[in-house]
Amino acid sequence: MAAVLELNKVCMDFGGLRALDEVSLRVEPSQIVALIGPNGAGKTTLFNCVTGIYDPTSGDVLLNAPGGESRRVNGLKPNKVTELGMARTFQNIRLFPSMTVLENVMVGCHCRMHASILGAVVKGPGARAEERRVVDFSYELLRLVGLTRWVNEISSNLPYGAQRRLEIARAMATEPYLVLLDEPAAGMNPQETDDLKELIVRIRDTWSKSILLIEHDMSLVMGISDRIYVMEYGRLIAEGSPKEVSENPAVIKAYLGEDLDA
Amino acid sequence: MLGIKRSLLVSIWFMFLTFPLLVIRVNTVENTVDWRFMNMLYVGVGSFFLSFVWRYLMERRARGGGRSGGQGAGSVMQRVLGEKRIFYPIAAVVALAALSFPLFSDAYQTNVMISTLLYVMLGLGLNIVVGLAGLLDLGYVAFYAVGAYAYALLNQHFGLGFWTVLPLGGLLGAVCGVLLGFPVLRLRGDYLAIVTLGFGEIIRLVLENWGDFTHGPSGIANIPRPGLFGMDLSIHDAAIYIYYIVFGMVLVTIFVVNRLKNSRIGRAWLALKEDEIACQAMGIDKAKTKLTAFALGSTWAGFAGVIFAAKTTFINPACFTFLESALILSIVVLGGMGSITGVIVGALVIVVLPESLRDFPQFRMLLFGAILVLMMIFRPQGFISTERKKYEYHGAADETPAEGE
Amino acid sequence: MLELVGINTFYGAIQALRDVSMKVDRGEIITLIGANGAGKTTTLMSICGVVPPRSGDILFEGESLKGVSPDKIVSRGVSQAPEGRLIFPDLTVMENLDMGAYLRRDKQGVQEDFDYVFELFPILHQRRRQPGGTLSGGEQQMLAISRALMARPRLLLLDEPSLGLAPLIIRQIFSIIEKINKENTTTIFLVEQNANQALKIAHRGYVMENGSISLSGSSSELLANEDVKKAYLGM
Amino acid sequence: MDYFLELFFGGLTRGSIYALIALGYTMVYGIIELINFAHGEIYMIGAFTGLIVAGVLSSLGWPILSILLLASICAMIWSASYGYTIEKIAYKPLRGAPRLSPLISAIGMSIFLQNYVMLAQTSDFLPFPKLIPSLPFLEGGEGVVSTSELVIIVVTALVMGGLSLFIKYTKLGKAMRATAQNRKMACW
Amino acid sequence: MLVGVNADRVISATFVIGSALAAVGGVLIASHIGQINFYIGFIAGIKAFTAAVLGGIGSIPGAMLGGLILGWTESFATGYVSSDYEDVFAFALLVVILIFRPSGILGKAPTQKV
Repeated sequence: MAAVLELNKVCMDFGGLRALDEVSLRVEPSQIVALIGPNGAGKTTLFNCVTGIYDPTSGDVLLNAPGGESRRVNGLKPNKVTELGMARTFQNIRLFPSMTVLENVMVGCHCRMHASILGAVVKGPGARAEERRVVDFSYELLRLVGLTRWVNEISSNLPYGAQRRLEIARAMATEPYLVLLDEPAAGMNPQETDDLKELIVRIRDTWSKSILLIEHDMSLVMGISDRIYVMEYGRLIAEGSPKEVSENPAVIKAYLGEDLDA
Repeated sequence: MLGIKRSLLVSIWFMFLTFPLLVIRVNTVENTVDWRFMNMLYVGVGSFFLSFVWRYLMERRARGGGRSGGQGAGSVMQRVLGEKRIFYPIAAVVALAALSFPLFSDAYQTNVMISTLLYVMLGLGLNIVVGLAGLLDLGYVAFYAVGAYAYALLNQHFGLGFWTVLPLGGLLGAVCGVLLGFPVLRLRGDYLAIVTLGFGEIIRLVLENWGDFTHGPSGIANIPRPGLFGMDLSIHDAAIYIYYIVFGMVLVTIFVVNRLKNSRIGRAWLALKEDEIACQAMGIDKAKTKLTAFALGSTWAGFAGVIFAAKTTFINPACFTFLESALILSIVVLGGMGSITGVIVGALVIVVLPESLRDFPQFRMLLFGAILVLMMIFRPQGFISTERKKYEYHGAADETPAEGE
Repeated sequence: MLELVGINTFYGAIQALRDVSMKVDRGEIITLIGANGAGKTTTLMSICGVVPPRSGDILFEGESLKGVSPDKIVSRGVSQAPEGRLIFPDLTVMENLDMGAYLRRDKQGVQEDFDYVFELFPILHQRRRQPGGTLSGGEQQMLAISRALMARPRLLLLDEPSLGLAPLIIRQIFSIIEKINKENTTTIFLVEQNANQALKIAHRGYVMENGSISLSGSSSELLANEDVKKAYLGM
Repeated sequence: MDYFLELFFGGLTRGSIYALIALGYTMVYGIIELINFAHGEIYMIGAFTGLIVAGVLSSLGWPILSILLLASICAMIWSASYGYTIEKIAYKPLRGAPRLSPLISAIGMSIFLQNYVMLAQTSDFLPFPKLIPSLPFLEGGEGVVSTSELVIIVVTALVMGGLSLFIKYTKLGKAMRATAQNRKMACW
Repeated sequence: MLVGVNADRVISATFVIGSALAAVGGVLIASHIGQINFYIGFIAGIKAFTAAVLGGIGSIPGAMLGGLILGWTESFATGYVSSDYEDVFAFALLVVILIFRPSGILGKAPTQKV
């Protein structure tokens, strides 16, 4: 089976600084792939290259819809990439703060909706049905992440952990086959992290989505990942199953903290 | 004690500050100097007391700070507006009052109300651009001018009537909106503001200087009022007729804006305003969304322009200065960005209040400027902050049991 | 020297620190470790007055820092090398260092500190006329530390000095941190994610989780602690 | 060619003045990313203050050059005070507010100041005394460039040079550059 | 904070210096042109802002360069084309520059942090 996301020797330069150096990675369908590495290693830059916020200096980013066509997405606009079926969350939460929880998710449905200006004004049966479908679908997603209590609450009033989950629901609303999560557990307490772990697994298993995530919480990463890539200074230094990675001396040295020559 | 000392300092500072401009008046031709020390006294005493008020308000603001809108003074209003059982009857009463208004008032009052309603239209139009999509447009009046000149010129050269030009004016407004919107899409918020301001000035200057086509600064007179089945209407009757036309247009506008606001497109606008990057990550085309906002906003300015030309029967470039744009903007801001009711309240305040302050016309703009500043500091969300629609779940009835957390 | 007494800090409605209490004695290196988003940087921001705590108190040399503005706190002897090496990219190295000494009037002392800093980091002397933005990551970190030293602080706050740096350079920087601590008895408050490295040079450490202190003790105790090992040392 | 030169110097004069005012915009924007819409009004207040001081002094019969000097100095003092006060009232409370808020506040300030000057002084055009004397030896230049144009160009050049040195070498100047580059760090 | 610069004071200083410079401009130009009015600030302000944006807002050499370019554009446009459209040229220049170089001639493109 083809990988849903494939990076071939992607490089990204900022001025003279090489933030990504020939990074190649693959995300297989219905897999959870984690990207770990010290702060500043280039993980978020990689996300930005994949989602169209940056245009990589060289290399290919290929997006292969399951059972569909394969597209090279370098240099496409972020909204185009989302339309093709990839959604993301952000390291620092970027919700639409003054909109309600449900509306946040409904915005996510935007690119799968068709109502035109005229349709929105006249609100014929088609537009009405679509609107209804979207409300229901959004509600469904909120149930998935456990936020139905707060449907009509202004999103900035939610607790931190709930905002993170809302971001995931919003990303899911774009009906992606690949979800990119940028440090979803940051700032969560162990209980919340456990819930999140379960949620991510559920997204993979029941919704059969592929997930690429950046995370520092090792218990989360080691617990759920099918495959882990480790980055340092913009380069991949290791890849493999959680077990392989956690035993890899280079990884331990660079990231996990066991200083070998100490 | 400390407060008095501080206020004294403030008072001295302001007396110093206003000393040359308020106290001295020179006549450079006759070489005489006029000293007005009374003014200094007023400033000193006034600023002394106002500084207490200022400090009190600042303290209150700091205490209420950190909490976002919705709370505080506006909450009663908010609740009234949120509650349908209260809101609908009030709206009905207001609408009835507005409907019967011309029957009980003289031509002057009707005219003031026509202006108010025109500003409501303009405010609602600009509200799409600024309040919903978050694009600060300081040249909105340009589209208003396009509408007005469209009617005046098309009527003069081709004899087209009001009802023919009304949709054309809207269309022309939209076209100009897209024409302006297209090149400036890449600009950031405040750059956009300045370019739109420049655009507004360009339009006005062209109108002023392209004498052969627009009759220059002297403007175009004798623009016909809208006809009613060929009947000859007295000036007063014509005013009433226009009043109802505008009233109808306002209703249409409210309907359209309301529908748009809670639609796919309205949500995209809001999302764009709140966070551009997240908005794009949701698959929303930034350029398209901005353009629709521009186009729709300027359509309404075009409509309003046509009606304005028909109402005053005389237009010239001086009707379309930057001040007019600022006025419309402040209606949106004062009312509360994004809120329809807010715009109506804002228009009433901006148009009717100064009219009732006719005895102090010279202070009108002074106060107006001060109010803009004070509003931004003490009530940035406007009179009425946006209320978001609450949705109900229509799906299967298997309501989830208690959620986690 | 520095004491945090049950501080609670908020960003708007979000509580970032819950009842945090800590103590830093003169001449110590104290490290604060914890995951991303645990509140480490917020703690620093609270100490230097940028995000003042809503309740609780911070005492520096016995005096409360409540309501003291950030620049006054610097002039009392607390300075910081911020996370992500926020140096001034268009200012030269010399100018960057000058900014560090912004509040000082003693020309003689400033000159001495220039010499001291250049002795610590000879590379900066070579690059003194270059804009800060053209330096490498490690050099920028050195510049950030030097700039903080130019205020001649009695308490030096370091926020993730190892961020994004190569192990060799990290080791170099950490050994200089130790040197600074020993030579001028500058007290150092070190915030780190790289717990292993930090605990090696620190005398004592605090572990932060979700905005509150979950563990504290001497470095060797923490290094031996099973939970710490698991959560932060990846063992 | 003369016509070209005349336009050249005319443009240079104009451009110098624009540049002088533009510096205020650019410096403020560089530091707090605010379009200080009221800056044009500060310039206008400067001109009015200059006029008032010149009027008072010339009614007392002072020599013209001292009038020019004093009028400029007073204009600078008062404009600076206005600038300072405006920042404290209309912009400082709005730090950290959404981007549009300070801009609207600035527009309000601009409208306020315009009308304040109009009410305090007049809405008519006021003749401004010729403070820069025409030096005879230049008048032979066939109208290509006037003394006042030359004075404007030279003064502007001097002021700009001074400002550049100030920004580059003084402590405050460096602090300004630092703040502009990294506000979050240099201050709050 | 971190380096002890009091930002409020720097900001105030910026306003003070900028305002004083504008005042010099005001007195000089008023005496050159020979008349003033309460409205002169508006147009001059917008023009100067245009100049600042032209040169790249935030950049001091940019403001000087922008001012000169704008001054010459206006002067030559008035001299060789028509004096009626002086301001139109200025604004049109602004719009065109911003479209092709959104951060002005000497300005730096803002970096987007995600």
